[in-house]
Amino acid sequence: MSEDLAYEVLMDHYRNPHNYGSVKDFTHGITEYNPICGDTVHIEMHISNGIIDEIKFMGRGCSISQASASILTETVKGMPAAEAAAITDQDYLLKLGVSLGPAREKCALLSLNAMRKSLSAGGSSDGQ
Amino acid sequence: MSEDLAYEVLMDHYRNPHNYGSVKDFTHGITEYNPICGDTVHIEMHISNGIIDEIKFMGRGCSISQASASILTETVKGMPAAEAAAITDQDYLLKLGVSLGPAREKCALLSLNAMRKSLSAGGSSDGQ
Amino acid sequence: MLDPIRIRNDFPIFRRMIDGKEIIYLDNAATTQKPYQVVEAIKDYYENFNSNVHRGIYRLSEESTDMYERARKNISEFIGSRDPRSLVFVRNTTEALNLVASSLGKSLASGDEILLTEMEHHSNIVPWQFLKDKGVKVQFARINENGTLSIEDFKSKINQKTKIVSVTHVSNVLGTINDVKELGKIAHENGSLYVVDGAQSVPHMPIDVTDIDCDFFAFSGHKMLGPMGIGGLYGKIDLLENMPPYMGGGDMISSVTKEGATWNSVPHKFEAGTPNVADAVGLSAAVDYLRKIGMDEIRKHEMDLILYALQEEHYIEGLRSFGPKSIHIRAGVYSFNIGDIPAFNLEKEMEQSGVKISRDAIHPHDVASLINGEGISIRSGHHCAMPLMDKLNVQATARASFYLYNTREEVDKFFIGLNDAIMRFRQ
Amino acid sequence: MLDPIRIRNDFPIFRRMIDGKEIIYLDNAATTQKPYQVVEAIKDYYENFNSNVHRGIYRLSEESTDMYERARKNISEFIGSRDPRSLVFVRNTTEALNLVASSLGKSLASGDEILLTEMEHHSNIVPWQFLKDKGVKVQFARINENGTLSIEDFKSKINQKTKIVSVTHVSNVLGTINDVKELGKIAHENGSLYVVDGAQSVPHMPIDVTDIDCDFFAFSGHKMLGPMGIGGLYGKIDLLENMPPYMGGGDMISSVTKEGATWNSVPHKFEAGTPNVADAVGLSAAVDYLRKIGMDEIRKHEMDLILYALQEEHYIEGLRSFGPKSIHIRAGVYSFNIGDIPAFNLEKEMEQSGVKISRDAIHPHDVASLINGEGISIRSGHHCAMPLMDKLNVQATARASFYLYNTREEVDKFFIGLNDAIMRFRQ
Ligand SMILES: Cc1ncc(COP(=O)(O)O)c(C=O)c1O
Ligand SMILES: Cc1ncc(COP(=O)(O)O)c(C=O)c1O
Repeated sequence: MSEDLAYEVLMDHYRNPHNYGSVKDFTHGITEYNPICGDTVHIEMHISNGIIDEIKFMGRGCSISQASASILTETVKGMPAAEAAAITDQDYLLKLGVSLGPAREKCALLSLNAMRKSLSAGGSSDGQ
Repeated sequence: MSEDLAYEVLMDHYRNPHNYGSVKDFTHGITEYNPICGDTVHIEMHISNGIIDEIKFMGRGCSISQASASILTETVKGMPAAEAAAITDQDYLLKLGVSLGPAREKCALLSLNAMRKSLSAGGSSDGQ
Repeated sequence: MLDPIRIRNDFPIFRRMIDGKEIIYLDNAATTQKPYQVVEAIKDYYENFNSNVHRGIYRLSEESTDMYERARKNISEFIGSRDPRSLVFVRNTTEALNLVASSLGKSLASGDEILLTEMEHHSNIVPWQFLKDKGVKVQFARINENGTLSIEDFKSKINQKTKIVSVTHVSNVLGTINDVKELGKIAHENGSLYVVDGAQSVPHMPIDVTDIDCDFFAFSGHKMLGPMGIGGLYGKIDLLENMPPYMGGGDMISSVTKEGATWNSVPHKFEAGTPNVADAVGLSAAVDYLRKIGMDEIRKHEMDLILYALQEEHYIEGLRSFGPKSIHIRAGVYSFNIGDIPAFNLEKEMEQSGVKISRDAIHPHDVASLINGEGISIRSGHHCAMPLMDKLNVQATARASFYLYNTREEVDKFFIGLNDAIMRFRQ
Repeated sequence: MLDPIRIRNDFPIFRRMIDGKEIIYLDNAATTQKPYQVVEAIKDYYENFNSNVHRGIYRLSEESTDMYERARKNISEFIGSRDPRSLVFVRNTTEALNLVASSLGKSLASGDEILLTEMEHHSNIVPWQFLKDKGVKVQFARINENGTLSIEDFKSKINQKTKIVSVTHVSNVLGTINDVKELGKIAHENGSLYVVDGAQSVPHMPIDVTDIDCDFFAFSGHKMLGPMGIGGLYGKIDLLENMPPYMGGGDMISSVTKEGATWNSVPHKFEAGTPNVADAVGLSAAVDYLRKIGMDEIRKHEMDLILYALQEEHYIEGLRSFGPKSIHIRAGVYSFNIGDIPAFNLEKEMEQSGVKISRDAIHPHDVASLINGEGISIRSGHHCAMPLMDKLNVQATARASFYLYNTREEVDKFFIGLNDAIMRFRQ
């Protein structure tokens, strides 16, 4: 995928986010926040038998942070939680396919970090 | 007085301080201390009718600080307190007649500052 | 008239090209660029005079001490102080305000109040909030719709319990210039101590702390062409003399025993440890530079730039800018957004279940990022003023802020770049 | 072998002549000279990258942030830390120790004890004494006649109430190198937190904080060829994470509302306000310089110089030097006096009524002043260690302290100058 195309995909996710909203009876929920810029993502997942069978997000922030959250939900839905937790920053940035400066990389990784944190914290119904 | 001669006078005062000791029934007493180097002078004066009729010092420190204290006692003994209090730093440095660096000037002025402080604080028998 | 083109020649960084483009630096409220005179002063200090101050009686140390104290005198005069002892060297505004809050805070008691405003920088909020542990209350005077301080609200929140009033001279988001002299009168009539955060004023306009009659005044060197790592806290001598010290260590003591210590005289009491002599000397060179250009001239120049920006902004569709429109109470700080993007609130979001943001809105980070592609440096974010963001009901803003080396041409390029960015984003 | 003559070429200040004489700089325990590489790094930063860090998404700010964080990594590795987040940038050792004392102090209660030693610098005394207000007791482990720490006394003063042990790695007066690894074991076995003042060790020998296993480690950039205005506090991550912040303001918060604030992650939680990026970059260049020479080599070189000094001192009549004679536990710090001049004590003086000081004694200020006439810079005074002066029963000492650019020839000149000074004084 060319960089231009990747960027278009990103912008498309920003304009039309996938899986935006709330998961009924979610087992994992987290709100993450970048103190430097204020970008926020809230993620809810339903995991059973170690599989992420449902994941949705809500949030507010720049195009990169929100598009990336949308792409993340697409990526890990149906995946074993352990596999999702093992996605590295680098893997994920490669997947997004656009070269971002270090500051924007933080935006792109916000949702991934949130998901990882939530997975490693174990199940919790506290979505706040 | 040449600078060399002035320096010799100073060293002579250091080796043989004048008016070293305590004033019985002193009316003004003060201990001053240079926090940067630890040089100390303690001055006791007896003032009556506005005249410094007796002044002695004790102390410890470098040659400049102690010699200068000795010279100061010589200088102001018998002087009206108001006149002694009016001696400026510059006057006094000129009187000493040696050119000192800024750090050593502080040594030279320690006793003058002590005396001024004591005079402006008014009579006190607290020599500590 | 100040000539920004000639001034730019003194700033080596403007010779740098980024991706073939000249640097248009519009983030001066965050930090400013340095003329070669400042960097040379630091270099000269290190290469010819470097040594520790105050304690040495060899030549280098005497010279170093002399340079440090002359810097103090020069900088203190620049802000209108009559006595160099009133200037304590600190790292930056943040340290200055922490010093004041911590030291004055020691004599506050439960129920005492501190009055701030809604437009404060975190540096002038968090140090006071630390005192909440003691039961001290922190109040915020409201701002008006137009970005000015509500004097009525300020007056209504000051009372006998208000021990300290601390106010920013110029808002780093709105550009609002507060009438700090007038606020000081109100504070003093009320018997409150009065602190002014001058981080955004000293660099940009003539300052006279004696005329303002503030008790304390804080500023940062790096925002006024000076080096990072140095700033100032002005305080009235009698107050400084009666305050407990902040940090303990070398130079700030008169004597130390195993049992306890006594303090050195002001300002040394507040300068613990080896001071940053090189950067004090650098800041003094910055002050010389500013004085030569003239603070009145700098203020006029920035009035012109903000006036121009407030005219040109009308050509940008969907742009909303913040802060007062009158340039007489407005510094060269220009915050704006393209469309409204309110802060995220989970509960509200759940109710509405869906993104309710206008398609035309562009997040300030996207604005800053796109415009960076044109070589233009602006900032986006909460600008360390989150309570103000809440008040404005935005998550963040984009901000361009001007200084003496900026030009109308750059303002033009900024708006052209902004327009292009919007086009590209919406395409 | 380290070649001090070649090294000197990197230090522009040594080209300066004072009154026609070369500079013999022997005040390295106070501050060190800077190689051009350090000054150039600062200059390069200001001329090509200067901007505020962490918050900007334009190019300069990204580069600046990257340089700042790379400096953190480089410096943290230099002291043996495995994680850059463990390094908090501060102004100097004094600020580092104040930060630790203040932050840890918040959880201390009346009756708790802190154990120091008699050879501490004021920076490692006064911040702890500040906690006396809370009823915390400060204890001092005694030193032996030979200037080493009395381990027996140290052990006898550590007990269940001892919450914190804070010890200097190297004494800035005696040159004593404490066995900080061993002391740390004792502290940790006792359940105490363990702080090391590394101001005089990092510059002069290989340091591995992980091996020492200290909880905190403080140092100053200006004492290790780096710029003034920057230093470091190493802390174990889990401890730093659980400590309350020190200063409040920008960058150290996660969020701020009118009601209160939450904190950013470590190390940012402890770095309020605009950091001193330029000097962090300068210190990183100093670390590169030191690493290239090799800390083992530097230590060996200084062992040679102190060995030489301890040999040559016998030629000076009336000289008494302080500190251990074994170079294996001795850094390149050489304190001495010419004859005994005890501290002033009014009561004793009254009893004796007269000056009882040997005619041959020369006050250390006179020594430093006379020797300055030969272009030799040494220090005299209490060296910010007044309790140690009391212990040694002196008012002050003279001190020569060495670094990588000093030579045996300079030590020769120092003793010759000293001899001349004594002659001139006594004539
Ligand atoms: C052992 C020791 N600790 C602390 C300090 C304080 O260092 P700074 O003045 O850089 O804070 C010094 C140096 O003066 C020192 O020698
Ligand atoms: C109004 C105001 N106050 C305080 C500060 C804090 O300044 P510094 O980061 O230099 O401490 C700033 C700048 O960031 C500011 O704009």
